[in-house]
Amino acid sequence: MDASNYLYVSALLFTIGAVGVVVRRNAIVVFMCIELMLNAANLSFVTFSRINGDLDGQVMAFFTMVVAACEVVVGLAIIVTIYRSRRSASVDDASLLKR
Amino acid sequence: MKWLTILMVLPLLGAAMISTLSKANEKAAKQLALATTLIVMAATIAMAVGFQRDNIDLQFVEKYSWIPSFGINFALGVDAIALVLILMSTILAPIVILAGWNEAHGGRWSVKTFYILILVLETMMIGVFAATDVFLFYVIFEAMLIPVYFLIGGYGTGERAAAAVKFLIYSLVGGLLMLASIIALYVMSGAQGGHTFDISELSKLTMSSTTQNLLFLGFFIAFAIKAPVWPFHTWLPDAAKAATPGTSVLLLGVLDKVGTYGMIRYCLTLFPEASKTFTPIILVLAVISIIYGAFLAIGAKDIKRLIAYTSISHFGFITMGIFAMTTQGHSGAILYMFNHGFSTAALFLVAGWMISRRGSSTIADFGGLQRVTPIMAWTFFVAGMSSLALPGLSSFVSEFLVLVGTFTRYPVHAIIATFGIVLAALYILIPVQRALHGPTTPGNETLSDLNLREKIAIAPVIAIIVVLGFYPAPLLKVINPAASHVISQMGFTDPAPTNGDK
Amino acid sequence: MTTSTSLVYLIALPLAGAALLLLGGRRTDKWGHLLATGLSASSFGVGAYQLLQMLGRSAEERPVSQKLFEWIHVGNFNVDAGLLLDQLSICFVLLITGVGTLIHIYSISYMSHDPDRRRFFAFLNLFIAAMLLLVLGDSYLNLYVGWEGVGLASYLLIGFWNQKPAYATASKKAFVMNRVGDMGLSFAIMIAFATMGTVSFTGVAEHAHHTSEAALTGMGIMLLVAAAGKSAQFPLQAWLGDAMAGPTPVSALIHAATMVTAGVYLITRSNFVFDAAPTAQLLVVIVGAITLMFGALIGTAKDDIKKALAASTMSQIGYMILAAGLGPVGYAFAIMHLLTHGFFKAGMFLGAGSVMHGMNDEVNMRKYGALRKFMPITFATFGLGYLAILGVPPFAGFYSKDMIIETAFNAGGVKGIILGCVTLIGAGITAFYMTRVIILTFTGTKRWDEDAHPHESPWLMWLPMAILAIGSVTSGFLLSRGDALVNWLHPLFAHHGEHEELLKPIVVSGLALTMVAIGIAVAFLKYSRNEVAHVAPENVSVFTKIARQDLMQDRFNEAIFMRPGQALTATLVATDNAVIDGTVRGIGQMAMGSGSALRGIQNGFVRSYAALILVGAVALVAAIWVVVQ
Amino acid sequence: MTFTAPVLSYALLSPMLILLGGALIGVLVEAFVSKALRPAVQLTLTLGSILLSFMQLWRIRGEQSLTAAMGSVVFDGPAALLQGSILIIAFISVFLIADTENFTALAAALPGSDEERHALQSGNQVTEVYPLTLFAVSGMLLFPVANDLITLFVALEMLSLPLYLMAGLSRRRRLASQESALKYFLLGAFSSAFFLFGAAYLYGFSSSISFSGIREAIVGGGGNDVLLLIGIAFLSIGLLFKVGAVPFHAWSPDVYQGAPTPVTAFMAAATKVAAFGAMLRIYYTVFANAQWSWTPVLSGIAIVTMLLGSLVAIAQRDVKRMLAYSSIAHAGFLLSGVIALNKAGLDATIFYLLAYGIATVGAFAVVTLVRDSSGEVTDLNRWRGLGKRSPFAATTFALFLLAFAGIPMTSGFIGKFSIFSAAYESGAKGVVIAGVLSSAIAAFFYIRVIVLMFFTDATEDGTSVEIPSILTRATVIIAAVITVALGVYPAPLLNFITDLAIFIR
Repeated sequence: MDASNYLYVSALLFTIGAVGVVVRRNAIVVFMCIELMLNAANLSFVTFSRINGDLDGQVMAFFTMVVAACEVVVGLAIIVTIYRSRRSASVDDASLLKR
Repeated sequence: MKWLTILMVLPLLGAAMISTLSKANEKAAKQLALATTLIVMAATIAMAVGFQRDNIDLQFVEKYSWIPSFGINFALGVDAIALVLILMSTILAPIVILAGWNEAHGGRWSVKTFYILILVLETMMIGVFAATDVFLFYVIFEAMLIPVYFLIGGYGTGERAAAAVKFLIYSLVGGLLMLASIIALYVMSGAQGGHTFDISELSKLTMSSTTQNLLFLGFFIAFAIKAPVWPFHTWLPDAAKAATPGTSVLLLGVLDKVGTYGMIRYCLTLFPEASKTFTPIILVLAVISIIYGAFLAIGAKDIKRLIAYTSISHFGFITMGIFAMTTQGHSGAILYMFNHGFSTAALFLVAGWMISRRGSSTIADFGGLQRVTPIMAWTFFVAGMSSLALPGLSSFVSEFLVLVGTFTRYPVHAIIATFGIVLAALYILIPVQRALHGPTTPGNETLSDLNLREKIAIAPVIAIIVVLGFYPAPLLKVINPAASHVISQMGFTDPAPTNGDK
Repeated sequence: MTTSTSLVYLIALPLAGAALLLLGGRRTDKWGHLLATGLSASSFGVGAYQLLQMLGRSAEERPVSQKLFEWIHVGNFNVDAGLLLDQLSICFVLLITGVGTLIHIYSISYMSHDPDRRRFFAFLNLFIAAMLLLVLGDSYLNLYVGWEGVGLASYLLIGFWNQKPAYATASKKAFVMNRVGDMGLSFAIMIAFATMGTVSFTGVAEHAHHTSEAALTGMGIMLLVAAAGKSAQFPLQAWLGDAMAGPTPVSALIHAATMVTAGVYLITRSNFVFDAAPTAQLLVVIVGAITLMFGALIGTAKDDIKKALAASTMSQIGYMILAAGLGPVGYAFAIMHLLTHGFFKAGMFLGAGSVMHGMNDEVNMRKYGALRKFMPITFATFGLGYLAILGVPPFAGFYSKDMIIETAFNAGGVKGIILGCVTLIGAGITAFYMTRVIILTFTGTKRWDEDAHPHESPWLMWLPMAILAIGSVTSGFLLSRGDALVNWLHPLFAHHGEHEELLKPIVVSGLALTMVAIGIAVAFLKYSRNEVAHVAPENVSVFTKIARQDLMQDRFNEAIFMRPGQALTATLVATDNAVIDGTVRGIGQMAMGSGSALRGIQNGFVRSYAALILVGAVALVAAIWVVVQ
Repeated sequence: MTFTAPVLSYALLSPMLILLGGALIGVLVEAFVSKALRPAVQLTLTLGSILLSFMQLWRIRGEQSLTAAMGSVVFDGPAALLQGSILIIAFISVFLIADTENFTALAAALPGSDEERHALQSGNQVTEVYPLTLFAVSGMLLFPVANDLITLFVALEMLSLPLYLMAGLSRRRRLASQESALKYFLLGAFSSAFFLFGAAYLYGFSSSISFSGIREAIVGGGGNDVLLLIGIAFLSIGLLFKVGAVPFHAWSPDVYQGAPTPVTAFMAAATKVAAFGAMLRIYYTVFANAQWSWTPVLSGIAIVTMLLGSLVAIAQRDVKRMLAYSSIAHAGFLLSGVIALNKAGLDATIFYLLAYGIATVGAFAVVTLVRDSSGEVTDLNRWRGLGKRSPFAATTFALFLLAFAGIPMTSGFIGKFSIFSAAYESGAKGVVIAGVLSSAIAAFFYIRVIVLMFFTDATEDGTSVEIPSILTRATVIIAAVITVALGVYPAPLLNFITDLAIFIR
């Protein structure tokens, strides 16, 4: 089976994620979409690693997961604080700063 | 002896000493400033004595490496043109301080700040004319704006903030255009054997005519704004109206000269071809400035604005003389720069005294001053006469040289410009009639005449105006070699008598 | 050419006087006027001395020159402050200093009550110095200095009582219209330099013959413009009438005897230009002819005695200009009339001053009358001047004016006849209006205001008048005896072949006298027989009305120059603010506007920021794609 | 199978390791030291470790052209300079951070809750900001020396994550502060996703994650250009986001305004240095040979960035937002240095980064000084007449503004000149012209602020300027002195940079 199909999948996932970030309101969901994009990137890493026949890509993928995990920690921390002080997780409510 | 550096350092020393004074001690600040400027003047004259007339090379040359990685040097040196202008600036400085003894009061900041700014400005006025390194010139050209900006905005009257901003923005825009050209020159010099900012080196650069034209414009517009040449002039009346008389004198008398000086020193030397290309357009602008400035002066209701507009007209003459490309025109223009410094100084200082006494700068508020304050009135009259270039006063020599020099190559321009002398009669005599003649208008009966300090301040100016009117030879002897050198460098020779092509 | 070291004193003495009195201030009030008079007199002394010296030398040795100092040397433009005293300028030197001194003396008494008498004398000295520089300068540029110098002095003296707004305006008007003339002079100088490379009289004289006629015509016309400005010739004549605002001695010295004749000097001095430029010369004649009629006509309608005299001055100078325009034959006569006119017109003006002095400065002749009895000396001197200007033999005018009329007729062809007739008619009209002046002022019944107590003026005033009167009796005879003046000036001008005489001199004199007689007769019929109205009657011919308004000259100038000028100024002021400054402000507004518009992007919604990034990403890829393709 | 232990050459990593060490200790201090001592200890610890790492950096600056950690980190001249700049900026920023007045006593507490009030009254001030700063700094140090995609990505996150948190720590206007944190975080993460995706495609193109490998692949050609171009594009997005270039700038005004001013100062200055450092390395070495593809696009972005930044800044009424937009404009200027792609450009950019960074810290430091009872006053209209009430604040702020405007005698002018001339030399005339033009526009609003401070009189609700803490004052003075010094006599630094700044490939 041609490996490049995985690339198409990853591109698709990435796009879905990107669009999701733009269209969804709930901060958590937005964040999930970003995670989706990261994993799309991971998928293409792995695919390329397969195509190129070396392991660097997979190593990279592992690192990405770790970093993503850290991001989750920080991200959730922020989102939770906002939620507590605003009683809402909608990113649109947080628009004091503008112009 | 490092004359030029000394000249530049002295005012700074003075400023430093003043800054140590207490705010309350205003008198000391004034006296210190006056003393400093007097010393500088003496030093300048001493230097000028040692100047070799017939040597067309730069003299008193100094050169210190400043930013080697860009090939920038702190390089100074003067030719006749620069020398004359430095002389003018340093003579005007003490006069301005003495004349405007009390004009720092009523400013936003302390008196001592005012004099610190003035002295810093003097250093820059000397440096801008003495710089022989384009980068150094640009740095001073721009940095100079800041003290003036604060002098106008901090100590001026009326719409001072707005005027200051207008002045600064105009100048900065011009400066940035010049910066673009300078960058281009710098890069080209790098491509053609070593980054440098030395004028003489840069003048050797080879560049396509298109490039040369563009770079020329970059410089010229900057200078045309400074000078100011129509249509880049609208900042001047506002600035002159808002600024204190002393500041206005330095602004119109010295700073604006940087524009016309730059045209000679940079536009002509660096871009001879482009200068030739643009000469027709520039001459037209110059003629427009002459006539236009005169008409607006006639229409002016405010005495300071009026003087500003007359200057626009005079700068038209200077620009015309520069680009007429004849020795007469050129020498005339340079002499004109010097003379204009003093005739404008006279006008502005006396006007300043009138205004400070009357508390208004509207011409209509004066009237019959000749009866109330004869000395002040007659001083103003003499200043006015020199501004309309009455023979026997200094401006006549320069103005006539410019006209005759232009006529030999561009008769039409000269003829149109000559109509300016009729308009000049109007724009001087109208305020003279309104302010000095006629019955004394209510509120003026008690005005006081000039006091001793003011007399002492104005006397040398009038003296210079009269003496140079009858005996300009000493200055011309200095100027001529430089002028004809520029002309010949441009590859021009004075048109020979045509005998009407018979 | 002989050189001298003493010429400079001619100018230096009065100049020193002016400087001293102006800078000295009130301290010099007590003796200032005496000093000024003394200096002007001593200047006359120097002049007389120079004349004696000159007489002692042969014709070609007579011109004297003195180089004072290097003035303007730039490239091939070289002008020194140099003086030239030749047969022509000596005439002027003596006229200026002589009449000048007399008028100084007169003014001592005339101005004795004026607080600013010292300043007045300072200005008089300044004028003398400037006028001498005008006639002594050895190049057009030096002349130019004197030329504007006298303009300045005239401005200061016309406006001497400038607390009266009208007077201030008059002085301004005079200066500005003179500046128009000066402009012509500077054009002439530029042309001279551009074509001949020199501006000195001798230099131009040398080059003139191998310079194109076109250039010379241009220069000539410009010189004519200058002359018109200074000498109140058509079309720049309008200022002279108003110039009477000045104190009467000023009118006598500056606006009758000396300054206004500078135009004649300029044209005669530039004979080498005009002789080589027929067109310009013709224009000179035309201007002269027009002005002489113009002035004469105005003179007939003026009730203000000074204005009447001023009009007559205008017309008399018209004669001189016309004569100068006739070329070599005319120059000498122009000068002769200039000198005689200097005497009698100055005399009459001083007379007028004396009358005003007696009548509390009343100038309206309709309020005079029968003054003969009360101021006999004034009447006598004035009368002699009257006879002189009419050209009654053997008075001065007879010699000078008849010569001009005669030469005019002999100019040849139609031109000659027209000019001859014009000059003749002019003579007639002159007779009319001068007689009118005499009748209204000295004869008839009293029409004074109550408070008028006419009395004869003190000797300080009538002495100069008397001396001038003598001059106006004798000068003509002396100057023309054995063609004295003609021969004296002869070396300066091109030699000219004898014209065929159209009319014998005697015939011309006959015609002239007839015209004069008619003029006198008409005047008598009109004014002596019937009572003169106290105020100018309104039921007069349109012609008179127009004449009273100086033939509409002011209206013309206002309509053609002043109003359009003011309109233009207003427009430019508006444009400067609206268009030029507006553009600048507009650019500022634009930046502001676009700035606030772009702020809109920053709407605060994180999702739209993300969208922006997304769009940017796509755009970036697209851009790179485009670039690569 | 033999297993060789990796050579790390710790010497070269030591600057970063020291900071990380400091950070970890800081965390422990936060946990165990009594709240009375905590601030002092944290401050000394932070400053100490920064100082130490700087000294270490100075020691090793000579040992150029060495790679560490199996070539995943490269240490060359530019690296030394950039890390040095970052450390200097960080050092003076910490002075500002030390003014705890700006930070919430208890980030976890609800805004306005009793909990918070109590924490405040009992002086129970948490100081986690110090270790966070140190983490961020170490990330910034790593960013420009990273030599493969992994390190680059890790460094990116290492410097970003602490900043996300720090942005939310403001004591006053906490909602805004938290909001800015959220925005910064979401958008940051979003952009790093693009970054990562780009990295993946570069890997796909070159079958290598090391810069040298990618570069060789580009030089060698023959790869699939589509992958390369997408890679370049997406990787660039990540970097451009960090420097705040249009259209990836939207976050910066909001975050600059919302974050505590000391943090704003720190990230505005230091992040730019780090990000541009990384950009320089990547574009000058890795992508150098693909320049035909990206220079035009980057030029376009540079131009838009300059103009938009300057234009919008005119319309701002809040000091911090105005500075934010001005920093956007400056990002544009700096980009023209990247585009130049020549030695002059490299030197110029490095000089500019340091000069601009220091001026920025100084400017924000002044902002922290201008306060009233309810904390900082950032509304420009209330800055009227500041010159009267606080000459020190007004004068220094004016100086920094003039430096931003590029007026001669200030570091800003030298920077502008050198960077524009470099760009011109590379033939990017359009960029230079746009730069000059936007400088003119920019001058307009800088001057407007100066007028506000000096030439207009204060409104009745005059802003009171609190006596600044010694440290803040020190920051301002140091920044001012350096700004002037670099403007008047920049030769030494320029020479130093010129000698040192050579990338090893």
